[in-house]
Amino acid sequence: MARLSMVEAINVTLHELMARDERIVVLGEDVGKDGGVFRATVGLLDKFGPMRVIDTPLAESCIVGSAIGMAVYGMRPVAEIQFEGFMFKAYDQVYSHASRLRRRSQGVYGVPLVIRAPYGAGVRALEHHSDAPEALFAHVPGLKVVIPATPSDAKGLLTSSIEDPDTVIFLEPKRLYRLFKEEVPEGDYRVPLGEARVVQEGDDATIVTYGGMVSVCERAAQHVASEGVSAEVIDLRTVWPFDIDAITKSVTKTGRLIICHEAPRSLGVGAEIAAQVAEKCLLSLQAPIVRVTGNDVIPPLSKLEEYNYPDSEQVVRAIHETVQF
Amino acid sequence: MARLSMVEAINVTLHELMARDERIVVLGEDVGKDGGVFRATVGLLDKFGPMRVIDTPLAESCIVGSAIGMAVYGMRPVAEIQFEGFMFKAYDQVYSHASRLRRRSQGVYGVPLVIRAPYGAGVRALEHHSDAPEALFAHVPGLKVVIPATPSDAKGLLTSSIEDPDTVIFLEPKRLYRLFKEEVPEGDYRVPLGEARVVQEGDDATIVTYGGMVSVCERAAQHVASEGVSAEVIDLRTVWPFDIDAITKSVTKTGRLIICHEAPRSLGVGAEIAAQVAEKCLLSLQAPIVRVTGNDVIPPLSKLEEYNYPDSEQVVRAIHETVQF
Amino acid sequence: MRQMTKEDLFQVMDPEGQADLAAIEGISEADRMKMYRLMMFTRLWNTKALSLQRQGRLGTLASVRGQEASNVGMGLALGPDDWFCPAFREYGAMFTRGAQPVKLFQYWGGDERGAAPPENSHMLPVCITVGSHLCHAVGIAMGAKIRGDKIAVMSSSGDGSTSQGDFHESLNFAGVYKLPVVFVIQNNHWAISVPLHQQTATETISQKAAAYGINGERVDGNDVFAVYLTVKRLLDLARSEHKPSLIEMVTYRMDDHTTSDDASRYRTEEMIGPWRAKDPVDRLRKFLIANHGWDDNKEAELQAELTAQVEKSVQDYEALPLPHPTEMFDHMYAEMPWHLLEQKDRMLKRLGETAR
Amino acid sequence: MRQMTKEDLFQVMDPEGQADLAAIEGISEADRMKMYRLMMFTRLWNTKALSLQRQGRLGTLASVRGQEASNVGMGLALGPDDWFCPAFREYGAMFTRGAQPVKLFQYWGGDERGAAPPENSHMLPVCITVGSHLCHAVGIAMGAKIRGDKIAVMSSSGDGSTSQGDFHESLNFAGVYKLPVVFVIQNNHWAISVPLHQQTATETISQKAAAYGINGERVDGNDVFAVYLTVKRLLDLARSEHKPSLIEMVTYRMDDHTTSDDASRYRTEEMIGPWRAKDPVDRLRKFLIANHGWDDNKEAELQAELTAQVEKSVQDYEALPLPHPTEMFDHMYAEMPWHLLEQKDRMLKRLGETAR
Ligand SMILES: Cc1ncc(C[n+]2csc(CCOP(=O)(O)OP(=O)(O)O)c2C)c(N)n1
Ligand SMILES: Cc1ncc(C[n+]2csc(CCOP(=O)(O)OP(=O)(O)O)c2C)c(N)n1
Ligand SMILES: [Mg+2]
Ligand SMILES: [Mg+2]
Repeated sequence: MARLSMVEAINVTLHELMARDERIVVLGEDVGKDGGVFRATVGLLDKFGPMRVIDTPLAESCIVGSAIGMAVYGMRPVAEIQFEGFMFKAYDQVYSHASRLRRRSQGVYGVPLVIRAPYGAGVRALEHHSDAPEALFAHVPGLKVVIPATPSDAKGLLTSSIEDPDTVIFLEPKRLYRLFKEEVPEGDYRVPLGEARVVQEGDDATIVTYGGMVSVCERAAQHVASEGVSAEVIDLRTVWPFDIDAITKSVTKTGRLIICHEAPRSLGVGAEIAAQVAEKCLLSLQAPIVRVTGNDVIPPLSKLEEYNYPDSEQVVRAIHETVQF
Repeated sequence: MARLSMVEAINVTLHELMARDERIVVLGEDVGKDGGVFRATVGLLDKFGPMRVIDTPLAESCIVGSAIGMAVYGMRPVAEIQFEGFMFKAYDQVYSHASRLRRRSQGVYGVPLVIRAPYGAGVRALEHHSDAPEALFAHVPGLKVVIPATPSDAKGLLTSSIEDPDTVIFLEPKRLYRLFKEEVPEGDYRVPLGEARVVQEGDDATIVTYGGMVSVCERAAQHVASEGVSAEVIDLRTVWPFDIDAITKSVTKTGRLIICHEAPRSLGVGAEIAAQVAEKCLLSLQAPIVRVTGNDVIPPLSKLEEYNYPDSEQVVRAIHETVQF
Repeated sequence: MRQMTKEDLFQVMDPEGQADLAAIEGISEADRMKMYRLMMFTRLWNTKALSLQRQGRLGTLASVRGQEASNVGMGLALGPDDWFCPAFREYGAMFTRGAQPVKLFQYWGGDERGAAPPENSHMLPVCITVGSHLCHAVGIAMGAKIRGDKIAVMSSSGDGSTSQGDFHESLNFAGVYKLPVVFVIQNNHWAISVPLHQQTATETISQKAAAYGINGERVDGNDVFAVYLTVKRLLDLARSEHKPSLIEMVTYRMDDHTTSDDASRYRTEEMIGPWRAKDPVDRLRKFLIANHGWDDNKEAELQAELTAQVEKSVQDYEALPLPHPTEMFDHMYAEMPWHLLEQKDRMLKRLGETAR
Repeated sequence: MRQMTKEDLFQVMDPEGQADLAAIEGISEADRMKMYRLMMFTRLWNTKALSLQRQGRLGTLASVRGQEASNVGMGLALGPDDWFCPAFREYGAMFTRGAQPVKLFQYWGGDERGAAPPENSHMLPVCITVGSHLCHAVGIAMGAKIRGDKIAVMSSSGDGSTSQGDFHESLNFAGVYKLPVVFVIQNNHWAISVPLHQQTATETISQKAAAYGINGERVDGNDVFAVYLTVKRLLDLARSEHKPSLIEMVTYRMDDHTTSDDASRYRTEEMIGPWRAKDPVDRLRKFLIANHGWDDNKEAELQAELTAQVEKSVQDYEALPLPHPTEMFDHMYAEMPWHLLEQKDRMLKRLGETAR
């Protein structure tokens, strides 16, 4: 095993998968010669050549649209959108085609496509470079949305996403790209889609989170542990369709639910989690469901960036609130 | 007062508003000579000429993008997207600009833009002609989303939307376009944005709904009334930001909540309503929150269309479920 | 490079059916008959479909009348391994790729199961969001080039589609990567009520190729031979030299946009008139009469045979069992996730059925 | 119509500063000095900004070095009532419209309040999503035409933007409606690591105008006179005859794409070399020396004056109070709705403050 950062893990995974599956093709702006603005695709062009590592013109709709065509043709395209904020130029291709061609063709064609994009705030970036739009994909019937929180998960989830027969929106929290390294399994390694990870077990409250907020929630859980409060932290990993059993099992046990994501609060993934719990285990609930989330604003530039997304203190406060309710 | 269908009410409203406000411009595919595929803009070209009633090339992104420019320039553009399923070609313009230019310019420019689109299922239409994508706009910070349920509301809400200083996504349920007529107030008539309408008062359960589902829920409420169950029906009218007070007030009174929309269930507007209630009035809840919604599928073509969206029977069943819980 | 003008129009057979025989030498008599047969079948199927729609037995649908030559000509020009990406008004081309008439009725009748492309047809299903499938054609061509497969890809879309961003991005990709792709534009002069000159300020559509460094050609779309020869030549060029093309088929939409439309609101009989004389089916018939001994008897026989085929497909269509309501959950994913299983289950309960 | 080739390049002043004096007759000495002053100011501000960024005192930012002539020339060509829609690398043009250096520091330093366009500048804020603001330019031009206002609108964007669907849709609208709009393309030969020939298969960008029935021109973007004269002429044409244009400014991005980029990964010194000799600021200086008695003393004086201005703006920038965290809720809507009030309130609680 090697100690890798998340972006290194992604790079290694692409190298390994492309070496063993000829159908895999990487395309996007600056993914070739430049190796990607975050270096996620570095070295691929040299290794696999310009037929499989494709620098594209500046046109997101056709990056995704042509990847759909390749997928239909039997390739396994991995399209990179340079920043999540530019995915909307390709939104029609995702909404109208990637998610629909399997059904529209009655299963004759599938769209085994992965759309990777750096995701979220935390790197003091420009406008459109700090968004968290996962809900806008999760709401679209036919899509899957994955957001890893660790380098190992990045490898295991990316592998499963590329092998998945359907379109996966794979969002990579920028703030985690280089935040820490960990031992990442070498060679074949899969984390199945749809399975959450219990980051930390606990009995008094459930915290459901994902992506860049996992470590924030972990820290909060550690903090309250010192006060004798035992919080269970669940990392969804697959944001949609999420692991409903993991959620309901935990909430049934703890009776309290805190949801944490950096995306805008209203109609976010947290809303669906809350709705599911309010439907499936209302009677277990001993306190109102609390969401700790980003605000319904344009993610602020660097000067205010940190004020918009949740920090451990807020999560701690939310735990207190529900536990003391 | 004249008896008008919803599409007639919209047409009359556009006529009246354009006559009294020179800044209003209508643009879109086939809105001029043809009068719109649903006849919503019929007569406008003859009355106001091609400078204010603009048949556009087949290019949704530039329809919305140019409308943004006009709005910045001081006009009051009303852009029509021919069907809701084609709004995604313009999604980037909505997400990245219409919703953001006010803040990006620090209030120097606003985008007083209305994007009208026929919305939802129920007219036995083709693919992309029966979608219900309101959640994909409601989740975007900076937007407002309005869906009328009656001809009078269509007039009052469209007037308020056009006069609103910010961008409003105005979705018109196709199934209601010609379903019924009613007396519509003549001349100046406004329904304020953000205010729900209590369609029917009741004490035993709250049904929150909007658009084409309002009459479905009304019928259900009438049905259970005969069984001695009194259901309160709330029509949101402004789907986002919705009238939170109307919802919490009613749920606090009834203790039971049913949410009904035709849009896909997961991460829909219903999820946010449920989350708000689970946060703000959990203790009032005497039963799990029930959502009666469309499925997370591509809206089926005519042969199965009616099976996808909620009908009164399902709503009745949901009322029974919650009341008997 | 000179810019195309309206005067550039490749034609080998005039409206009277008089053809440049040398030019069409490579098209065998059998192929000419096949063209006629398919064009006639398309017209008869289309006529029937319109009448079923009026009777409420089919849903909204776009008539292809007037565009049979550009449809059939381009379809027949494709090789068996080539790919085809249609828009929504391409029944004629779809028939050349083995589309089943009954399936088309099924689809336009409101049952998705009819959309399944035939096995090995290398054909995408209908695309309704105008212009967006051009990107898919580009992607298929990229796949073919990457794999070294000697195939070409053809898309078809309308004059209206040339205004879409996806048209532009697709042609640009094709130029940059030198892809084996041919973009056929059915210039039928209308996008619903919008006439061509309000769609673009250019004189021709083919001249737009100049913006992408690709080949642009302009063809009489009502001359099936000109269509076939041009498309075949450019598909060959795509296949063998990876040279992409944009082909403008100059034709006309003879009917309303769809059955939901009333074209009299925006176009006059005078506008259509000149095009009646250019009818593609009549034109080919005149040619066959003059050159291949076609006559009224043969015509009657063919029409009877094809009409019977169409009628049979109507019967088959109407005998199809309705889809089960839970069919809407099929093929949403390769494997159905929990939330759809839950929703399917709820649907079954609503129907009073138990899990299937 | 003949198609543009690489040989078409409008230039009135060569890299040695030798100019066609007749051609620039209409540009007064004062205007020439103004150009130099603004170009020099842009260069100094830009250099300072890059160094502040390296010191962590500014965020990511895109250098405009090498493009000062195309920036200042086009900016000065605008009339006071004309509108300007910039991308993100247009500091020079923005200065001509009254942009405050301190505000630009503030914005690129991570404080949105710096993005507010100056009063009556008729300038949109920076647009980062490549190509999308061309639609806004179109809309402003539509508004002006509808109202009968005699103004023109100019957008500026990079060679990379020409691949975007919005570029296409915008130019098509401009052609169809005959709008008073000029689309300026800063062809600096790179879109991050992607060189022009991988962006498009056309020889020039200006030839793309042919796809829209509009006017296309190709200008030496490092020749401020050529830039100014062409843009002015075409803005006049837009204003007076509603004729839209696409102008390709042939220039070069001398620095990394942004401060986050390392161009050595994809381009060599040999590629940049030839462009050093074409430097737009040096070129104009040589011209002024030869024609207007410019000398080292005057140069030193000007540099000292402008450097002091830049330094002052740095001081002002760094003295600016930090935005209050709740500033992020401002201007989301004209009137703050309940959910934002609630979130703002939560933020205040988090900060230990009470409602403001
Ligand atoms: C993106 C999109 N916008 C709008 C529509 C509605 N619509 C259906 S067909 C059509 C006109 C298409 O014109 P053209 O491309 O010329 O094809 P034709 O109908 O003439 O075959 C329109 C506007 C659509 N299907 N897709
Ligand atoms: C829609 C979109 N996609 C991607 C990006 C990321 N990005 C920023 S600048 C740039 C290259 C722009 O090239 P060009 O248009 O030539 O302008 P230049 O940077 O050369 O001034 C890219 C890809 C973006 N800002 N917007
Ligand atoms: Mg057409
Ligand atoms: Mg560039």
